[in-house]
Amino acid sequence: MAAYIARRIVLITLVLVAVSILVFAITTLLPANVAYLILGPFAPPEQVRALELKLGLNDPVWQQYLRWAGAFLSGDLGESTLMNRPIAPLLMEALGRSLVLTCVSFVLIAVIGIGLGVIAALRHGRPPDHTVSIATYLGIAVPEFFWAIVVIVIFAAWLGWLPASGYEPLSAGFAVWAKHLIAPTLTLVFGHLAHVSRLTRSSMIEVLQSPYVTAARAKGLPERVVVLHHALRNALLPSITVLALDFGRLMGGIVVVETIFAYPGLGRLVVFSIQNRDIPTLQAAILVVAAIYAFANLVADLLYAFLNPKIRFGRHAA
Amino acid sequence: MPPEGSVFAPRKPLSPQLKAGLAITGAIILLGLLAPWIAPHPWDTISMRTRFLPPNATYWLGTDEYGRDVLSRLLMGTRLSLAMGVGATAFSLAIGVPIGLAAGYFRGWIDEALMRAADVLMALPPIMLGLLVLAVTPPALWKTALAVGFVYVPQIARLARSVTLSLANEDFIQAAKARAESTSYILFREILPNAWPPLIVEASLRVTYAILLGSALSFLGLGAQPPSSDWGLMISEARSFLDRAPWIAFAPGLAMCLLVIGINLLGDGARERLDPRLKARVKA
Amino acid sequence: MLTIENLTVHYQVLGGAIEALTSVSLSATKGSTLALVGESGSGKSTVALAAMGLLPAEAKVISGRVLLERDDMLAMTPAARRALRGTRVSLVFQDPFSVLNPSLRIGEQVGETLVHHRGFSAAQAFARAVELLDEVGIVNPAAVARAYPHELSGGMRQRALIAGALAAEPELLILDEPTTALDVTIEAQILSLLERLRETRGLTMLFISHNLGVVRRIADEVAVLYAGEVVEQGRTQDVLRAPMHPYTKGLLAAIPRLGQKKTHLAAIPGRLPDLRSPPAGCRFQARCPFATPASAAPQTLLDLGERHVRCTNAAALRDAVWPAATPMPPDAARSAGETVVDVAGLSKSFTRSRGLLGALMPRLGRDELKAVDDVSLSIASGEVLGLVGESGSGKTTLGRTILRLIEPSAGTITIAGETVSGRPQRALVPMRRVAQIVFQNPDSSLNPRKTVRELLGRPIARFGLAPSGEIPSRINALLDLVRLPSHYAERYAHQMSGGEKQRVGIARALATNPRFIVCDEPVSALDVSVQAAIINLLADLRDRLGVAYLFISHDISVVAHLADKVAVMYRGKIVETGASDAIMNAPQHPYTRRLLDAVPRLDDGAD
Amino acid sequence: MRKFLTLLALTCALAFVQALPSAAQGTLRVALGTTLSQLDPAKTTIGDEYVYVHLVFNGLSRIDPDMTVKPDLAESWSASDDLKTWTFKLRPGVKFHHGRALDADDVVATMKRILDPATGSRARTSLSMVDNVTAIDAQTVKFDLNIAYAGFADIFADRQLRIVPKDKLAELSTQPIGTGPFMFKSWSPGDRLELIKNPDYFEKGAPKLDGVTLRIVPESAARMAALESASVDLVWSMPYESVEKFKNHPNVRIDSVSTPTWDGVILNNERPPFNDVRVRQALALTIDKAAIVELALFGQGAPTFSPIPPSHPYFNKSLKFSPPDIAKARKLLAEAGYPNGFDVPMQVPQEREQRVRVGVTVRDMARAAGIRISIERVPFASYTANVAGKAQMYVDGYFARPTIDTAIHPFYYSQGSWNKQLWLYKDTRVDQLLDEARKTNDEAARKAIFEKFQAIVDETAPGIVAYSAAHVNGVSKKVEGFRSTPMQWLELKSVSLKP
Repeated sequence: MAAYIARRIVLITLVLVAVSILVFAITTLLPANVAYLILGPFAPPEQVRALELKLGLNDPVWQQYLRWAGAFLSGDLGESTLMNRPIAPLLMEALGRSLVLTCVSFVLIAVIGIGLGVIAALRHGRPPDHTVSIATYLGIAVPEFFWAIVVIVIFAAWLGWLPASGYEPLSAGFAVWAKHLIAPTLTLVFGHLAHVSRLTRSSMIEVLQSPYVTAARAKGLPERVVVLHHALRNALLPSITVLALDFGRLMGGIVVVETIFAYPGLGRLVVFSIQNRDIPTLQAAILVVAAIYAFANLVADLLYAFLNPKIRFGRHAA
Repeated sequence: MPPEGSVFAPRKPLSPQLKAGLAITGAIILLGLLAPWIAPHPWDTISMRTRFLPPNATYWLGTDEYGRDVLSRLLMGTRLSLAMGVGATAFSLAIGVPIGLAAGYFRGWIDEALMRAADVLMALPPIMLGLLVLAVTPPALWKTALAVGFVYVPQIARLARSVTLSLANEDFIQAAKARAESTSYILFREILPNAWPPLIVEASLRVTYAILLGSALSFLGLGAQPPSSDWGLMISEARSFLDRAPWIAFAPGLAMCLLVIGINLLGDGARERLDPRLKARVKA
Repeated sequence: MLTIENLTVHYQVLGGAIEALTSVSLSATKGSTLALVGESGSGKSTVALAAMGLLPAEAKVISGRVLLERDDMLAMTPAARRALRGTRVSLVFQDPFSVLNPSLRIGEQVGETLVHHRGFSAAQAFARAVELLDEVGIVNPAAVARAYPHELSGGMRQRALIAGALAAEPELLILDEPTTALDVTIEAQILSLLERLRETRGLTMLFISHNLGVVRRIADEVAVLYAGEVVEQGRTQDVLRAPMHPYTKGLLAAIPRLGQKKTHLAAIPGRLPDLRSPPAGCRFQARCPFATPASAAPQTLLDLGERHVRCTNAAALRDAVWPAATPMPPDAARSAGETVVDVAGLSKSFTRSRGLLGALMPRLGRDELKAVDDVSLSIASGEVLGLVGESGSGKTTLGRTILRLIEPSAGTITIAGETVSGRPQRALVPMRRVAQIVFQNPDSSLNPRKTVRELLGRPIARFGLAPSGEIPSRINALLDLVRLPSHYAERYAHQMSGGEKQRVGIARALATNPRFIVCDEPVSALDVSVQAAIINLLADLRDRLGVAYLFISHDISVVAHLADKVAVMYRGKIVETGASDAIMNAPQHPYTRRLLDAVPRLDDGAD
Repeated sequence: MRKFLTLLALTCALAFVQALPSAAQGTLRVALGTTLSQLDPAKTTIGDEYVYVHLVFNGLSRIDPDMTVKPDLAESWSASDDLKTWTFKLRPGVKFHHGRALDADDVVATMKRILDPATGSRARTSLSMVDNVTAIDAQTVKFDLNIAYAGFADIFADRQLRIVPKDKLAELSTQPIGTGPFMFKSWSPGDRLELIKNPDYFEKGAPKLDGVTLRIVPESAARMAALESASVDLVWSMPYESVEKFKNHPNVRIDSVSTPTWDGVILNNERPPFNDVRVRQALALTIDKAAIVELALFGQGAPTFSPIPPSHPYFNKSLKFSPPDIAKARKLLAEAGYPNGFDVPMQVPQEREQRVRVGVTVRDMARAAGIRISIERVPFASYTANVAGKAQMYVDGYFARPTIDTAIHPFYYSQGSWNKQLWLYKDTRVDQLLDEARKTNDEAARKAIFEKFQAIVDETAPGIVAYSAAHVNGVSKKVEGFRSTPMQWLELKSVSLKP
């Protein structure tokens, strides 16, 4: 098991290195001149050239990459060309807020999605099943930004129950903090329920038809035991993989949702730095997202292994 | 577990799910194809006098902030949304399927290399990867389609790989090897025809992902450009008027909803019909 | 103890209903074993599920009662039925690999009926489970109780399942093909266990099987099921020795028996009727050589004293013999010709490297498995070498390694005078023409997207064996050779039955005019009646074309029937080889003897 | 489960109760649409940044909402007769937020910094006439100009020229310090900028508020919802499409002012096809400016010929907005060698909705004459880098300038600093007129000059200046004493909040 985790961490590191190269490569293609961006549009050309030289922007790309990677590894994430501030604290702040948003949404997605999936499977082909299907389809059938606006118009403008946007730190009080989370969370959850619930539904249906569930029924076990003890556990295994993917999707979902709800997290930072060609910030932010994504997958795999004795104990036959 | 009946059973009738999916998707495709002929008004001509009209006998779905007919725009936009979804998916199939075939068939280091490369692309949420790719060039709808297609290449490749892996163990592949068939014959004549059904099912669902991702990118300013009547752009432009003229946003919103649900029904229904045990999508 | 009366079950499917069981009546007296025999599609598993009240939602009981003593399982409330399951009647399923919950410990699964029916605590139940595992002959039961299903072998899983079925001390045990998935030696052990348990616990058993040999060993009474109807029922010994219903006669005639070889097996032509609209008269009528106009009328189960037979003509047919198939006349005089295949010192070991990291860091674990270990053999033209062994012995690997479908680790292979080991794959084209393969699973061996014409035409075109204009006639000739009508050329795999698909597989192998064919378990996926026809076909082709076979099978009776020479394989090595008769009659190696002893026989055999 | 629900209900209830008093007494909450990318006033470029600059910093002079120039940090000023030497006397007793008193060296340091090309301030061009700046004594600063410039003192009201402390230059982008009514407290990029009252502000009694919070809310629907639900008190530069909605709102009023701020289609006068005046005229002939005002601004503005707004005394009332003449436009195009029209891309700034609408409208109008425009949305942030002064045709707009000269001269003078970033327009008649205007102090003469100027640019059409837009703020009725200013920053010195 330890060897497995070690192997996975080495792989993740390799993937992250490759992602950093990819991101670096794409960002060097961006139609923007870093020196120009730092100095502003009114800087004279000779100044721009001098700074380019100083920053090594005329060096071969791989040299630039190594320099950047080296600094990154030593904890120096560089300075935002646009905001003239060190990136690290900026990023950490945004990351913290995004993690709160994604984790709360994720837990809700997992609990509600699995719950709905199980209900639909148990009532397979009957009204509750169809209701769940339609509701979750609606969530994925319309882009998140549409629902986000609907949430704003209904809950903030018409009903006035929720703040329309923004973020309040926890120091402003738990209730205020929580209230600002509700609308973006609602949007994210609604937009991401379908995958988990549909998968849970189909794997639950399949497991309920599996020979070992028939065998459990043949033993005369109460239906509650059959469903919860025998079926659910195995039915959840594929859901875990999908939940990990969903965590990644959430990291994508925050791009739109944070932009609309003016939630100052990682997603907005990415959009902002792309739109403003703030390349050092962009590189750092994207890498952080990739790392979170990768580790979410690792956690899912470990959880999967933990719940699945076949992987947990290897293949040695007694 | 009903016993196997005669092998000459008549073809299974279509499930209601599949019928509904076919009807919805077919109707939308048909409307999209006929749009230039059936659209009642020009889709992009500004008219000062007809702004913000609610749905009425002349403008069935009302008019927008430029006085343009929402129904005509919606119909013309059908083509763009479908082209976006289908184009992106075709691109990801064209790239992803050969990669998946190669990885699944050759195994070994080719597999490792291709799948790790896929991991790299999959380490970023699709929308961020799309943003990055599109930030490099001036926006255009076809570029968005390509970018969205590119983003989904690894997932298609993974699915093609897992299908290929299971097919490569089938005895008919051994039979082909036993008559010294070339690798390309085995890949494209023996494996690919059998890999299509799950791939097509998956691809049909990808079309909806592509439409949604494309519209999200449109929303962020990359992709369709005004006065295009791409659904995503329509929704995103109309959102400022949601409380004043909700029909402008709801018409494309509902249309997109219908299309996505139709395609999903179609894909799910087709999957169950083709092979009830097919669960490759989960792994993809 | 168990009485099934007039049970009729339909399955609702899209476009109609399948009449899975029609007026089935059975009874097993206390302490006896009733066997239910039938081929696939006969409805025997439905009987088991119906008896437990576990029919799936799409099944509908049209009529009938299932009485446990005097309690009707079908009429009682679900709760009452659930209370009976596991306590008075238990079910042991066919496939021990999928019946155990993969994520629960064996001990828990064995003991859980005690928790829910007998009020045991989890710990008490677990302790009792260890005792039960011990009772069913599991060594180190305490450790096994803590294990998960995937850590056990098939035989151990089946024992654990039996232990679980017995936990709450039921009176009736229903066993649905309990040994089908197991190797023959394991099967023998499980049968012994069941016999012992029946005596020690006084169990009543309903034993469902397709294997008449197994049934003969374990059952007092046997009921033969065909197309959802009981066609014959009586004392096991009587039915097997003197079958009265034509179907039973055919079934018995189709089974190859150790010690009775060289004659053609009888085969039952045709296939099951469509159960969506079964014929009104005798359901076997279309396949029956004894059918008379009276067969078209509805048949009832005639009571002939000790025996019940569903055939109007039963009395008249009491002594009739199922007609034997006529062999094909050989084309050329069969002579032990020159050696076609010669294999010396062949080995194949598999190393499991672990992906990219495994390649980077080879020390991070590699398993080595010797699947084929220093094997030598030779086959002459027109000769059949039977290769016997249990699962995992390396039979299939050996067959494929000889054809270079798997790359050998060591050894030389010579086919038709050409050394094929050590050559690059692209230099193997000549060998590929002369050496072909027939596979076990007809579903997997035919590309489902191709018609028979494409399947058979491709090898001919690939090797340029005929100008394209002649290919259609060659395909017709091939279909004729495997006794399929020529219109089958336009069919896809899913439009044919298992036996027909296997014929196409054979025709495909023959398309290149090979001199050597590896037959890799070609009949083990088929029902007995179909199996006989394929064996006959293979024998005919050998005689007619002088092809050499490596005939791989786990079924010693089949091998003994067809093979000239036999090689017994055990853990990658060939432990004994020799003339077929010699090995069957005087096995030398202890493993061969164990194998032969374990085979369930239909009669007492020659020895 | 019940426990959980109770807890949830409790949490929600608490949230609502707390929401009301969270409108902290005396702190005005303002919603802005775009995040600030610069805190250093010399480097600011966008309106949202100017809002902050105006609250934290002062210039030597200031422009009040009635567009009159008043002394601010300078108590008074005087010019030499040749209008080439200007002396400013600083207001005594002004303190920076860190407690140090303002002196002449701060002014010199501020100006030198802006004049240093390395700073990269866009205001450097505004000071291009300055040869030298020196501190005469602690309270007096002298500017030596290389040309005569009558409106020199007015320039200092502009946004980037605000005075910063010489000892805190390095911290300007992180911990900015000024002399303004509000002091910087904290900045969370993309989220909010918090300002608190400057108790030592030199105008007695000001400010009245305890502080100002600038919230960044890019999504306009969210800004509107926030205003409606009273989670902000003021939406700066309200989107024009939302004005309608608040016309009769119980808690919100619309505060609108007409401004010299203009939007228009910029044509590159040096690149084909718009290097040909006939093509530019043809395009102009397709345009219906009144319709653009209606479609792009929902009526919140007025058509104009140049950056001089119709409300300005210099506006040329004798010129007419002629209705579109497609036949003539086609004829001109044919003469210029485009009988079948032509295709041209047009960039529009993605986040500026009304400018996108200008683009869509112009596209539709120009189509009639065969000018086929394809629109490309570009992030506003990359506009200056990739579009301005380079593209053939794009939509842009400019905020009000302190004076007519600063609003016209840099944009239309052939060597003008903005001209190079814009349409690269060159007309000797215009150059002469603008030179003349700078030397003239006589109002009537200046009016005549600028009326003539408007006629020339209307005829030669360097671009389509579509309208002067109104500046609209959505204001909660709790806010007292607020008035929108044509300069489009926020005057909050005398604003207070009703409890």
